[in-house]
Order: sequence, then structure tokens, then C-alpha cells
Amino acid sequence: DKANDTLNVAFTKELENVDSYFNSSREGVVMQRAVWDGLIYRDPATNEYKGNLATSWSWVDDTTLEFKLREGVTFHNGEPFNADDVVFTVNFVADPANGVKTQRNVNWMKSAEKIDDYTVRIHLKEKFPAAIEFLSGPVSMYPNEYYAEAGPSGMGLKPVGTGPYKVTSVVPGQHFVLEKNDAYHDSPKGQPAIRTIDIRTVPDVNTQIAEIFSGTLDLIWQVPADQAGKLSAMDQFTVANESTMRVGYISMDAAGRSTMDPNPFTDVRVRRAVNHAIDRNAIVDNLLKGSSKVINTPCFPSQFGCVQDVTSYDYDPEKAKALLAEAGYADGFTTEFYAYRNRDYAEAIASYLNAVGIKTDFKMLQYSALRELNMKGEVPLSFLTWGSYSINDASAMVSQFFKHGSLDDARDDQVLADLTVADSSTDPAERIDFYGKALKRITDQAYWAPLFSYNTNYVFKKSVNYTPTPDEVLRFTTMTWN
Amino acid sequence: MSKPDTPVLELRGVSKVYSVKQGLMGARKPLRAVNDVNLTLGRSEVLGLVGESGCGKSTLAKILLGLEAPTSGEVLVDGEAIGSHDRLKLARRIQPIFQDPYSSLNPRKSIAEIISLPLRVHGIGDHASQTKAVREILDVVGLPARVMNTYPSQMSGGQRQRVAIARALIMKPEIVICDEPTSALDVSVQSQILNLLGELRREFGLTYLFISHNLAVVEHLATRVAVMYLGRIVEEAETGALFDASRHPYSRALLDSVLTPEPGLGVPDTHLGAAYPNPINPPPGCAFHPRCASATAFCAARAPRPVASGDGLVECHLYDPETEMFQR
Amino acid sequence: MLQFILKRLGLAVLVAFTVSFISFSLLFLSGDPAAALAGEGASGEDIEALRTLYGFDRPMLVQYGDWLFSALRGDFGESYYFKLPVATLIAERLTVTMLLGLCGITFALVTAVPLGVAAAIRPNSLIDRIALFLSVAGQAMPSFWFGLILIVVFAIKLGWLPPSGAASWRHFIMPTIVLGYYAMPAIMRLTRAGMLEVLNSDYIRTARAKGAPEVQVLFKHALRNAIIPVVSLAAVQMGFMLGGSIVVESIFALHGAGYLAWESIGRNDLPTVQALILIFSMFYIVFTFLADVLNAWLDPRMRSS
Amino acid sequence: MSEPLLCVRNLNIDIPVGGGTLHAVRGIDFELQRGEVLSIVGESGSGKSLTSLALMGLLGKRIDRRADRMDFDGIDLTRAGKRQMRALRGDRMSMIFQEPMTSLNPAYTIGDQLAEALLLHRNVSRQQARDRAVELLEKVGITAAASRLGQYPHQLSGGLRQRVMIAMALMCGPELIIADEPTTALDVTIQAQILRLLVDLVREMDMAMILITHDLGVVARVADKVAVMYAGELVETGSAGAIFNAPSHPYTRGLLRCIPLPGRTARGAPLGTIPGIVPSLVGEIGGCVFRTRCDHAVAACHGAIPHRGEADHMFRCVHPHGHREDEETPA
Amino acid sequence: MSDLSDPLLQEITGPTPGQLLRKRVFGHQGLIFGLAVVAILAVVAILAPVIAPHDPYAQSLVARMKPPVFLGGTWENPLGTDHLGRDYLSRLIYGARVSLMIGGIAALISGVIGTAMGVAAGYFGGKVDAVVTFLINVRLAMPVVLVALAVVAILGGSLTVVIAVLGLLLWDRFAVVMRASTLQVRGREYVAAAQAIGASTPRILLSEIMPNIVNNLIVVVTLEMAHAILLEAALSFLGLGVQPPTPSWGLMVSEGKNMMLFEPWLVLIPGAVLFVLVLAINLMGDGLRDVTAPENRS
Ligand SMILES: Nc1ncnc2c1ncn2[C@@H]1O[C@H](COP(=O)(O)OP(=O)(O)OP(=O)(O)O)[C@@H](O)[C@H]1O
Ligand SMILES: Nc1ncnc2c1ncn2[C@@H]1O[C@H](COP(=O)(O)OP(=O)(O)OP(=O)(O)O)[C@@H](O)[C@H]1O
Ligand SMILES: [Mg+2]
Ligand SMILES: [Mg+2]
Repeated sequence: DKANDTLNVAFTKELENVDSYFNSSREGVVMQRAVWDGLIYRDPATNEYKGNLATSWSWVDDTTLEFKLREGVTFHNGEPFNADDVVFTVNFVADPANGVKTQRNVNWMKSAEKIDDYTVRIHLKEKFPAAIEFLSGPVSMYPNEYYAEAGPSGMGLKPVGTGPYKVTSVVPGQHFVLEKNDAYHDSPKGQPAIRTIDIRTVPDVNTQIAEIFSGTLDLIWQVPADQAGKLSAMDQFTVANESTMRVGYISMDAAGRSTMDPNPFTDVRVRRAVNHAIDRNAIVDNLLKGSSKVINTPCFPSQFGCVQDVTSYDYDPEKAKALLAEAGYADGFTTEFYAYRNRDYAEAIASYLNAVGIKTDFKMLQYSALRELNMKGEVPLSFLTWGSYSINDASAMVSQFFKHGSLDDARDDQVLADLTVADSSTDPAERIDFYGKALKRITDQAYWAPLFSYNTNYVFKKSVNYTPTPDEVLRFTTMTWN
Repeated sequence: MSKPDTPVLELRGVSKVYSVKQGLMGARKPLRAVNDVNLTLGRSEVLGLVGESGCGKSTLAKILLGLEAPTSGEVLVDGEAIGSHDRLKLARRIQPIFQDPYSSLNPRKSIAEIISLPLRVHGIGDHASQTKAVREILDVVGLPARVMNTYPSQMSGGQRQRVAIARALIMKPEIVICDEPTSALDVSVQSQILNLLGELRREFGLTYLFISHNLAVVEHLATRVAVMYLGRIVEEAETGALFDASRHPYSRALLDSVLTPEPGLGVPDTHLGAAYPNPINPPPGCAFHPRCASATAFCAARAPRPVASGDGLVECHLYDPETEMFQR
Repeated sequence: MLQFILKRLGLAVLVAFTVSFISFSLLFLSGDPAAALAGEGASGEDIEALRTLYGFDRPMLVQYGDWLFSALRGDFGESYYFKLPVATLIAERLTVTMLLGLCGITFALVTAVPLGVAAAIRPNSLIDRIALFLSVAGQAMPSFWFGLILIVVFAIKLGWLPPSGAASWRHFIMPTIVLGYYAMPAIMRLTRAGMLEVLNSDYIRTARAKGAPEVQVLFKHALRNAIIPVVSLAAVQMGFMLGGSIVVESIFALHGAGYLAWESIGRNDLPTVQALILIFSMFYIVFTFLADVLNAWLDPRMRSS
Repeated sequence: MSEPLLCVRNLNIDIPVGGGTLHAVRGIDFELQRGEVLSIVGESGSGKSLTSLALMGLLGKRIDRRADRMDFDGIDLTRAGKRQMRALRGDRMSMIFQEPMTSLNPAYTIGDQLAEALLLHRNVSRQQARDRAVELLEKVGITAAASRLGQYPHQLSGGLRQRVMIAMALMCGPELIIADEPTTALDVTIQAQILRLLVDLVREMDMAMILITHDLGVVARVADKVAVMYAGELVETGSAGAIFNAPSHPYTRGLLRCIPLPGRTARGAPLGTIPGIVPSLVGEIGGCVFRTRCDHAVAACHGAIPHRGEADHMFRCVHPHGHREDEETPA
Repeated sequence: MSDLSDPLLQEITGPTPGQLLRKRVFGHQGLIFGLAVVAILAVVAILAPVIAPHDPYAQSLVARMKPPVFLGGTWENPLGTDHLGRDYLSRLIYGARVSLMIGGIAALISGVIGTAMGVAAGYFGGKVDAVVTFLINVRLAMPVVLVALAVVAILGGSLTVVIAVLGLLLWDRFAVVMRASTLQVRGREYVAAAQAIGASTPRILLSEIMPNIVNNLIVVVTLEMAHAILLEAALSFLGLGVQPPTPSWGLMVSEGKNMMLFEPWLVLIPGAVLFVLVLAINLMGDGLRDVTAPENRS
């Protein structure tokens, strides 16, 4: 609402904890970028890394990074920012015992070491070329004194950071009020323009739309394509569409972890049949629309190392049936089919599978529940998505799922070997080479059926001026009133 | 079937104690609905049982029918304790006629089904012979055979009561327990039913226990009468003797209360207190003493015992030679 | 009376225990809470360690006992999802649900009782037919559908009411109507039936024979007796409504306990679900208990015993 | 003779029912003097209660009441408005109902209910009303009357409740009291007490009473005048002596034969009966309604039925003496 | 007994219960309407494969959300298509199957449980009654929607699970009503008469008590059927009921809900048929109660 300088925004999902290390949702990323800062910042337009809380950094060796910190920065609670904060934060999050939810974001760090008040070193466990990218993304700096005392749940209720916005009120999962940080340092994020950001969880898109109609919301995002299409036809709203790094895919239990017996997905022909069965173009054109694209790789094409020269499968239901017949499933089979979001996409996929004879027993679960099942290896077939935490590096996706972690349903040693090299090499060419190998193996073996990339629709009132970025992060600092 | 001189039915010290809740959630307390009752019923007798509402008449009937087990005491049929008879056998010999002809017939069953139920329960005869038996008994109670396929809701109260009688008689029982069989009926219908009961008794040699509020009817039908007060038989005598010269003060009050259609006599004064005692907390001593015009302090202290008098019994200190003197 | 209250209270407590036990065992069967807790990237040993740490490996009865004792002290454990004490989490959302439930039952009573009385005074009249229609329609109306229609009509097309949220009393109007309409038919029918029965009773004839004016007959003599069963029903409905608020809260984006329950079920957030089932049943139990006491007080036949 | 307190001429009551109109009460005439007890006797369904409710103006809305005349102390009840009827009810005419168990409001104390009867009609204080209640409770033979005021109906036995009902009817000192089967639900001993009480009160307060009953014994002992009803019609009216000593209508005689009379009916001998059932009163009704059950029915019974006898003993029959002489009761 | 031969005495007055019932049934508009609608929907459900113009599962992503004819659509899809291009009319027709099946079977299961409990409690009284009453209390205290959601979430949503859960949860009203009716009938003198005749307990239950309470049972069956159908729809709407692609009406409302503001018919149509079906079943139930047990009207 321009009149009282308050931007009303809706979240769809209940954010479990504002502390960014203890949530794994997109909404959490948005909050994290607004409330905290990382040492480094990547300009979303140019992909150039800039100093944020650090003014400069350098590799001391393959596993040690040294940072010069910005001076004169204070946290929202007045605590000054210095090397102690960095050391504390890194050491805290890197310790698995502290149970950071998004381990992948932090488990490459071993520890941090204070050199002087404004110089710190971060030690890596092993070579990790994506370190800069991670440090410019999910790893943000917490006030040591406050955090030591408040802990994750305290931080969740009264978040304190250095970021452009400070949190003035938290109703867990429901309502967050952000206030412009007038003392924000000279950050590459830019200075905030809108005084108050009022974020409410409105779970139902319909309701969100109803509210934006009635003027109680100014900006909504993640609006499904159909509604966005209708809204763009109205002149009181701006509808912006940006691609995102989120990739939708089907995961199959190639390793035969699930209790399904016999497990058809251990047969590569069945997995290929699944790949052939789905008309991804139709889904993209009719359901996702916007800037979504058909994806052939288990990573987002713009990510470093996401080689596109891989085996791809066109829509060919006949071939799919033939492959199934070859594998001994001429009459098809029935499998559980899990999904956690986009019920309609999942339904469309199920329908394509049904058409070639794969009958699905559809189960829609919440993300955490599905992930739990997934970790236990009890999911034969699922429609999943991954947004890579907006990290523009293939390791954020492919390495997440194919390195024999609990979510790895392929468990292919060769892929593991290739990815290990790719992830830890500091030589970009070698990385590309090995990611390519891994991706080729994965696609050839059809462990997944990569489907499409997502896009995000942002709908805001004409009074709001905002240019979304392709990383699916709402950046309040770049929003202004028209 | 039975030895000629044993009574068909005999009650020895029969009591029935219910445990009742006072109020919605109150504690359970014992209620002596029937209290140490001794009675004998000879063949072809009609024993009238009278007494105020709630004094235990129906409970006694239920015990005789085997619908309630006595808390203590024995019921003897033909000299044998009822417990030793099996229920089916007993059912052949004792049958009930209830008060409310609207609730005593299953509305979902045809008249034929209702009347033939005893036959079917006892597995007597095949369908054809059962139908024949129903026809015959319908004739006996004065209903045409065509009612067989009708339902109770189509009948008048008097007709229903005839059906109930037919059902009770189809097994040719010896004893019929009539619990207020006419009190729901209009006088003009009541007289028909009473006539029928009388005829049946003569024809089949039935023995009746006849419970009623209507003393005129009891006087008309019964050969002996027992007066009940608060679970006890306080007086028992041959009908004529009782109605001509009742002794127990309660019996007298009861008889005094009878309003015969004789204009000009006015309403009698019964000299009876208004308060029927709470059966859960019966008065000490003689249960009747709070309402009794002749009560003394002694009556409140000690319960009277039954005293044989003439052909019957009376339970009052006034007639007990041992305690009579305390009445002065 | 006191004895009645004590006995009734004992029964209520027994029911509460049984319900809590059933819901606990139900959820006990629902999978491995340790895995849910462990989070991403946890190894088998991590999960095992957590299992021992939280005592998930102990027999169910022991765990139940533990849970019960903490619950009795108001400690329902920590939400797996929010990592907050469940009690805190629920306490805050309960106010919304309670408010909604109160508004709903008030709406239901305020519409149903007068309608029921009016219908009973003039059976088969126009008002009786309208009341009957409303109640029949109300019973058949899927509340999620009704809610959506209200939003489309009153929030979008007419713009009279805010479509969602709990910021002001205006936000509660539509949820109240949807929830209240769910409880209304039964209350209305019972009021009508009770009034009809009472109006045909002998003591109403007695009141008229005394020369009491009709208003006094209706409201002093009849309603007082007809309302007694309605009180119980309203309590039961209130219990059901709170349980049924899940649908309404999810439609109108009210962050109440019902909505929390729905989300927690999806998130496998066991401690929260357990606590909510218990609390919703406690509502029912408490309301019926209060209604019984109120009834016992309203009805002298029960009061004096 | 003075002007009667109550005078009813040609009272008809019609009830619309499923299959047409139920002519529940037809052509009823009677009058009642102050201090007199009129007893209406008849079998169940004969229209006794409807007649009394009609007098009180308490018939339901659907029920149609017509009368040539229905005067209460000169007030034309057929024309009286609702307000006027209300003022009369409970004040100058009051009623006692059959069911003492259900005729009192279970939600209020008997003190409240008694007081209400007075407060509705008299401008008195609550305390005065309660005093009057105590006075009347004592009068109807309730001991410790003051302590009973706070009791609820369910705490009283049937006999006590009926006494309370009587006290309530007397609160305003009515001139006419209508008792509809006041003792049917009670035990014989209590019946005698209550009837005695009523009769005594009527005499003492010089009220007129209409006592409705189906018990011929009650009628004989209580009534000055008797009206016998059958199927909605008055078939015979007269003084109690006349009715019982010289019953003229075949129905009245039939009724009397149905009950065992001590001293007159031999013990165990068959009783008289009235065969058949009451005819349906739905639709047009002509002639004598009793003809279907009458031993003396002739063709003329289908026609107009004359009123026979004189003012203090009247009956309706085509036969001059109702064929009384044919069946002289054995003495 | 000469006087007994008088023809008027023998007059059998009233119509038979059957005739009475027929007369009441045909005089009851609500009942007739309810019966008719339910019958039509049942026929539609049974003949779904014959009547449905399309395969309810056949998706066509290029033909999504085509409007129904009355909003300018074509007769190819008389009620338009859904968000995956499936024929809406066909899905509605198959949806009738789902709803009726769920309602019917759930009511059957809960009916058997509840009736057994209620009749036992009413007839035997005492301890049995105390236990049953306690169980009813416990059951009533459990929040149905929440428990059903939790169970479905644990076991996964499928038609069988939903039916089983509803069947196991909705017996309370059966137990309450059957208990009360049994208690009432049990006190009638014909039951005492049957006992005095020597009839066995099962015989009394089956042939004396059951026939007299079966009308109440039928009424509860219909009401619970409606209840189950509504609950299934609510569960499916919340995403924890029947799972796609099963064409459940609740699911259809839930799926159409996203476009509610732009294509309201997507929500209105399935919601309306659901409303009509439940309305009809309720009217049928109310009507049956009026017709079979006018004294129990409430
Ligand atoms: N099943 C029962 N449980 C508890 N108390 C009972 C039961 N049946 C009867 N009583 C009590 O036992 C006493 C005797 O009852 P019973 O029905 O035998 O009286 P009655 O003489 O037949 O009365 P009425 O003339 O009114 O039929 C009463 O106080 C009654 O309340
Ligand atoms: N509201 C009514 N609707 C239909 N019929 C009625 C109504 N009230 C009375 N009747 C019928 O009118 C006739 C006379 O009824 P009324 O109550 O006056 O009889 P009664 O002589 O008082 O009988 P009882 O001795 O049983 O009280 C009966 O056939 C009765 O069924
Ligand atoms: Mg009895
Ligand atoms: Mg009457």
C-alpha cells in the first residue's frame, strides 16, 4: 500500500523458522536475503561476485579462503559485526550436531578462524569450487553474542541480521513485518526504498488473488500460469514472468530400495519407457507456460557444469510401450506415485504414464513427509522438483542427489566417482568434463526423467515497480513505488 | 398332570429388591418392590390382587412369569420350585395378559403371526396345524378368522385385548396372569373382556392371578383377594369375606374409597393420610402406620406379622393376639 | 448437584484419557518420527541416535505415559516442523479458532432458535417452510463449497468483505456464517421439535387456562423447557464445529488450530497433531460437560437430585 | 329459577382431519346454576374434553366452534375476544386437568406457578400472592404448605400435584370450575380424597362445577346433574337420581349394565355389554348415532330424533321411553 | 357369546400398515423428490460407462478448461473440460459412482457396528450399556475430520482407505439412535409377552425388536450416507481423501478452486451436484422418518 509505505506481500507456505539455516523453503530464502547478508554477493543480472560483508577474499590454498571484512557494520540489535561473528556462525552451522536443516549448504565448510578483528579464514573440508557461490547465497552471517544466547528458535522468533530489512514482528508461520534498516551499510544489494514489508501467509492462491483484487495485498508471486494469464489481461496489475532454476523431474527407484517387488524401475528399459511416455512439451506449453522449458538434464541449464549434450528422450508412447513389453511388462504394472506439489502437473504425468500402461496409485504428501519416505528409500516413483537454492552451479543439484546420499535412488558408483571429481576440482574445464560424464551416464541410464524448468509469475499492483530476477528470490531492496 | 391337592402356584417368602438410582447420578439404593410374600393359588381359583400404584403388583406378576428372578424366596408350580423348571416348560403353563393392548402386540406382525408365536417358539406342529390352531383360538375369543391377516393398528382396543388373550391361551396354559387387563378399556368393552375371561375360566379350568385397581371388578371376578401394601400382602381372604368384613385398616380404607354408582351417598371419607411413602425409605415398623387412623407408637416400632384369620391372613397388630394389647 | 458434577467430571476425564490414548496409538503407528526429525542428509546412525535420544525406541505404553504426564503439565513437546514448543504454537492459534467457534455458535443460535420457535408456533406456515428449507439446505451444503461461493460473491464480485485473514471483525463474518450455518440446521430442528412438543404439553394448556397472555405462555413457559435439550446440542455442535473448523480455516486462510492441524498432518508433525487431537477432544468434552451442568441447573428435575 | 351461570345452546365442534371434517361435538345444550355440580359422563372419545375446552376458549386454532348461545354470567362467550377470554380464564372460570403428572410446568416451583395465577388477574404484590397460595394449599389439605412453595412439581406425588392443581384453579376464587377427569390417573384411595375435597370446596365457596369423567361411580356420588355423552352428542341429561334410577336412553342403560353393581350383579355372572364400536364421526351424520349398537334400533332411528322427557330429565330417542319398560332392571 | 356375532363389532377399521405407508409415502413431496433424485443418480452411477460421453481419465492438455455449452462451449464437452482437458460431464458421472459407493459402503460398515452396539446396549442394559455409552462418548469426543485426515495421511488416500476410515468413524449416530429405539421398544409389553412365551434372546432381538426399529435404522443409514459423502468431499477437498485421478466431486471442487475466480463453473458444477445429492439423500431420510415413524419427528 503506497499510501502508508507498506508493501503487503503474501507467502503461500508456512515458513517453519525464519532462521535461514533451519528452513528449506523458498520463502526462507526470501527472508534470508532481506534480513541477513553473506560475505559475498552475486549480482543477479551480471552474475558478477561482489563483496558484501567482506570487502575482499582470496584462496590461501585449495581448502582455505581468507576474507577481509567490512568495518562499521552493525547488526539490527546494535551488535557490531566483526570476525567473531563470522567465526561463530561458520563453526556453528558447520557442526552437524547443530542440525542445520540444509546441510548441503554448509557441510563443505570445516571451520573458521579469526586472524584479526576484520580478517577471517574459512577452512573447507575438501576442495569445493562452488564455495564462492555458496558464500554469496545461503551462507549468511549471524551475530555471535545474540545467537549464542537465542539459538535457532530465538532467532526464528526475533531474527537479527545486518540486512537491508529488520524484522519487527514474527508470528511463526503466519505473519512477518519487516522494517527498512536505515543504517544499512553500503551493500551491493542496494538500499531499501519501501519502509515496511508486511508478509502474511495466505496459503490459498485464490485467496491471494482475491486479496490483491480487494487491495489488501500488493504483491503475490508463484501465481499459477492459468491465473496469471487471466490477471495479465486486467490492467490494474503487472504480471511478470521469470524463469527459475527449479527443475521438475521424475525420480525412479533404480537402485531397488523400495519394498516394491518386483521393482520394474531397476530395469533401464522401464526407466526409459517412463522418459518416453511423457509429453513434456505439451505440459510446458499448456500447464507451465511462461518461460518454462523442457529440461533434459538433472540440473538447470544455466548452472555451471550443466552440460546439455546428453541423452534425451522424445515423447513416444509407442516406443514406451514397446520398451515396457521388452522388459516384460506388456500389460503394464501398478506403482505408487508420490508428489508433493503441483498436483495438476502430477496428475497430468500420471495420466501419461497410465496411457502406456503404468497404473499409478497416486499419493500426495507434504514435502517433509515425502522427503522422509524418500530418505528411507520407500518411494518407487515420484514427481519432485529442485530449486538448487538458486545456486548457479550444477553441484547444487546433480551432486545433491547422485552421491549415494539418502535421497539417491540410483546409487551408481560411476556417477559418484565422476561427481566427486567434478565437485572438488578447481579447474573449470575439468569440472565441466566430469559433470558431463556424470550427466551422460545419468541420462543414458534414465535414472530420472527430467521434465521441465519452472517459472515464476509475479503479480503486483501497478503502483509497485519491480523487476524480478531469474533466481526466484523476491528482492525487496529493488522494489519501489511508482 | 399334577397332584390334586397341591396348589398350582405357591409363593414362599418371595422378595424382589431393585437397586435404583435416585436422581440422575445419585447413589444406588435398594428398593424392596416385593417384600417376603407368601401366597397360594389353588386350581381354578381367581386370586384378585389389589393395592395402590407402585405397591409391587406388577413386579410380582413378572416374577411369576419368569421375567424377573426373585431376589429371595421360592416360586412353586405344582409343588416344584420354578428354578427347576426350564423356562420353556414354565411358559407353557403360565401366560400373561397385559394392561395395554396397544403396546402388548407387535405392530409389525400380523395377527396370525402374533397368536402363533408361542407355537413357533415351542416348535409345536407345522405351519398348517399352527394356522388351524390360530383359527380355533380366534373363534374361542370371539374374533372372526379373517382378522388373521390384519395388523394390530387396524383393530380397536377391545379386539386387541382379545388377540392378546388368544395368544396367551393358544398353548393351553394352566395359569393366566392378568395384569390390569381392562384398565385401558372403556366400560362397555371392559365388560366384554371380563365376560370372556369368566367364560374361558369355566371352559378350560384356568387359574387366574387378576391384578386390578378396580375393586368392583375384582369383587365380581375373584374368588380370593389379596391386598398389597408397599411390597407386602397385608390381608388375604375369600372375596366375600374380605368385601363384607375386611380387617386391615388399609383394606378398609381401600374398600371405603370405592365409589359405587349409587346417587346420593356422597364421597366417603377414607380417613387415610395422603402421603404414599417413598418405597426406598419405607417407614419403620408397620409400613402403613403413618396413614393409619388406628396407629399407635407401637406400630412405628415393630413390624406386624401375618396372622391367620379365618380362611385368610391379616398382617396388623390389631389382630395379632400377642401384640393387640399394645394398641390400647 | 455437587455429586453430579463430580461424577460427570470423572466421566469426562476418563473419556479424555481414552481419546488421548487412541490418538496416541494411532499416530504411533504412523511411521518413524526420528527420520522426520533427522532432516536432510542424515545417516542411519544419526537417525538411530535421535531415536534413542527422544526415546522413540521404548514401548508405546511408556511413551504414552511420558507424553501424558508432560501433557498434563501443559507440555506437548516440540513441533518437529517449527522447532517450537507445541503449547506455544497452539496457544496462539487457538484464540482464532475459539473466536471463530464462538462466533459460529452464536450465529447458529441467534438464527436457529428464533426460527425454530417461529416455525413451531405456526407449523406449516411460510416461516416454517423457510426455516425447513434453510435447515435442509444447510445440512446438504458442503461447507468448503459454501465458503468459496461466499468469497466469490461477497469479496470479489461485491467487494463488501475481506476474503481472508483475521485482521478485523469483518474478516470473521464469512467464516462465521459458513461455520455457523453448519451447526444451524440441527439446532433449529431441535428447537422446533422441542417447542412443538412443549406447546402440545399439558402444562402449556394449564398456563393458558390460567389466562396467561400468549407471549408469556411462549417464552416463560414453553421456551424455558424447550431450550434445555438445545443447550446440550449447542455444546456438542460447538465441539464438532471446532473440529470442523479445519475446512473453514483453510478456505479463509485463518491461521487457527484447525488449519495448523491440517498442515501438521501433511508435515508429519506428530507432536502437534497429537496435541491438537487431544485439545479438540477436550473442547468437546469440556463443552458437553458444561452443557450437562448447565442443563442440570436449568432443569430442576436434575438440579434437586 | 334464577338466571343460570352458564348456558350452552347447540354447541358444535368441527375438526378438519385428513379425510374430511370430524364432527366431534354436535348440538350440545346444557345449563348450570351457581352452586351446582354438573357431571358430563361418556366413553373415551365422546367429546367431553372438547366441550370443556370450548367453554374455556382453549380449542386449537384449526378447530371450529359454533354455538347458538354460550353465555357465562351474561357474557356471550361466542363473541368474546381473545383478551376478554383471557381475563375470564383463571379468574372467573378455571380448569383442572386430567394428568396431574404433566399439567404442572416442570421448570418452575409450585409457588411460582400458584402465584402466577393470581398475579395475572389481580393487582397484588408477590408476597400477597404467595400468602394466598399458602392459604389455598392448606385448604386443599397440604401440610407444611409454606415449605412446599419452593418445591418443584417432580418432587410431589400425583395426589399432591392434583391438590396443587386444584389450589391453582381456586387462586382467584372462580365462579365456575371445570374439572376434566381430575382423578382418573390417581389411585382409588386418593381419588376419593380428591373428589371429597373438590365437592367440599365447591359447596363452601358456592361455585359451579363441571366434572368430566367416564366413571359412573364418581358421577353418582358427586353430581347434582348428569349429562351422558355418546359420540359427540348429549343423549341424556337429568338429575343424578333420575339418571341412575330411571335411565331412559338405551345407551345409558347399556353403560349401567356393563359395570358390576354390588348387590345387584351376581358375582361371576356375565355382565351386560354394548356390542359394536363407536361410529366414525367424519362426514355427514344423521339420525341417532347409537343406532348401530342399539338393541332397539328401527328404521326411524335414521331420521330426526326427538327430545323427550321434561326439563330435569331429557333424552333423545325415537322410542317414547327409550324402551325402558322392556328391560326393567332386576331389582 | 351371541353379542359377539354383531357385524359392527367385527368391523376391521383402519387400513393395513402397508397401505398407510404407501399413502404417506406418496403424500410426502420431500421423500418423493429425494427418492427420485437418488434413484436417478444411482442409475447414472451404475450406467456410467454407457452414459458418459468420454473416458473420464482421458486427458488432453490442449483442450483445457473448455467452457460448458451454456457458457459458449460446444456439445462435444457439454459441461466443458477440466484443467487437464478431461470431459467434465464424464467425470461428474463417474463421480456419482464414487460418492454413492463411499456413502453406501461407509454407512453399511458403520451401520453394522453402531447397530450392534446400540441394540446390545439398549437390550441388555447395565454394564453393556455403560460400556457402549462410554464408547459413544469417546467416539464423539474424537474430532472426526482431524482423525480421518490423520489416518488417511498415515495410510495414504485411496477409495478403500477413505471408505474404511469413514465406516469406522461414523457409527456413533447409529449407536445412539439404535440404543434409544431399542430401549423404547424393549419396554413394550409385546417384548415381555415374547419373553413370557419363552422366546430366546436372539429371536426376540431379531423378530420382535428389529422390525420395530428398522425404520429408524433406515433413516440413520440415509443421514449417515449423506454425512459420509460430505465428509469424503471435504477430505478430498483438503487433499487427504480420494486421490487423483479418481473423479471425486470433492476433488473436482478442489481442483476447480484454483480457477474459481475466473471460471467459477469449475467449482459450481461439482459443488452443486454434491449439494443436490446430499440434499436428496437428506430429504429421503427426513421423509422416511416422517413416513415410518411420525411420532419420532424431530
Ligand atoms: N425394573 C425396575 N427397577 C427399579 N425399580 C422398579 C423396577 N420395576 C418396578 N420398580 C419399582 O418397584 C415398585 C413396584 O412396582 P410395580 O410396577 O410392581 O408396582 P404396581 O403395583 O404394579 O404399580 P401400578 O399399579 O402402577 O402398575 C415401584 O416403586 C417401582 O418404582
Ligand atoms: N386436535 C384434535 N385433532 C383431531 N381430532 C381431535 C382433536 N382433539 C380431539 N379430537 C377427537 O375428537 C374426539 C373427542 O375428543 P375428546 O378429547 O373431547 O374426547 P373425551 O371424551 O375427552 O375422551 P377421553 O375420555 O379419552 O378424554 C375424539 O375422537 C378425538 O380423537
Ligand atoms: Mg403395575
Ligand atoms: Mg378427555
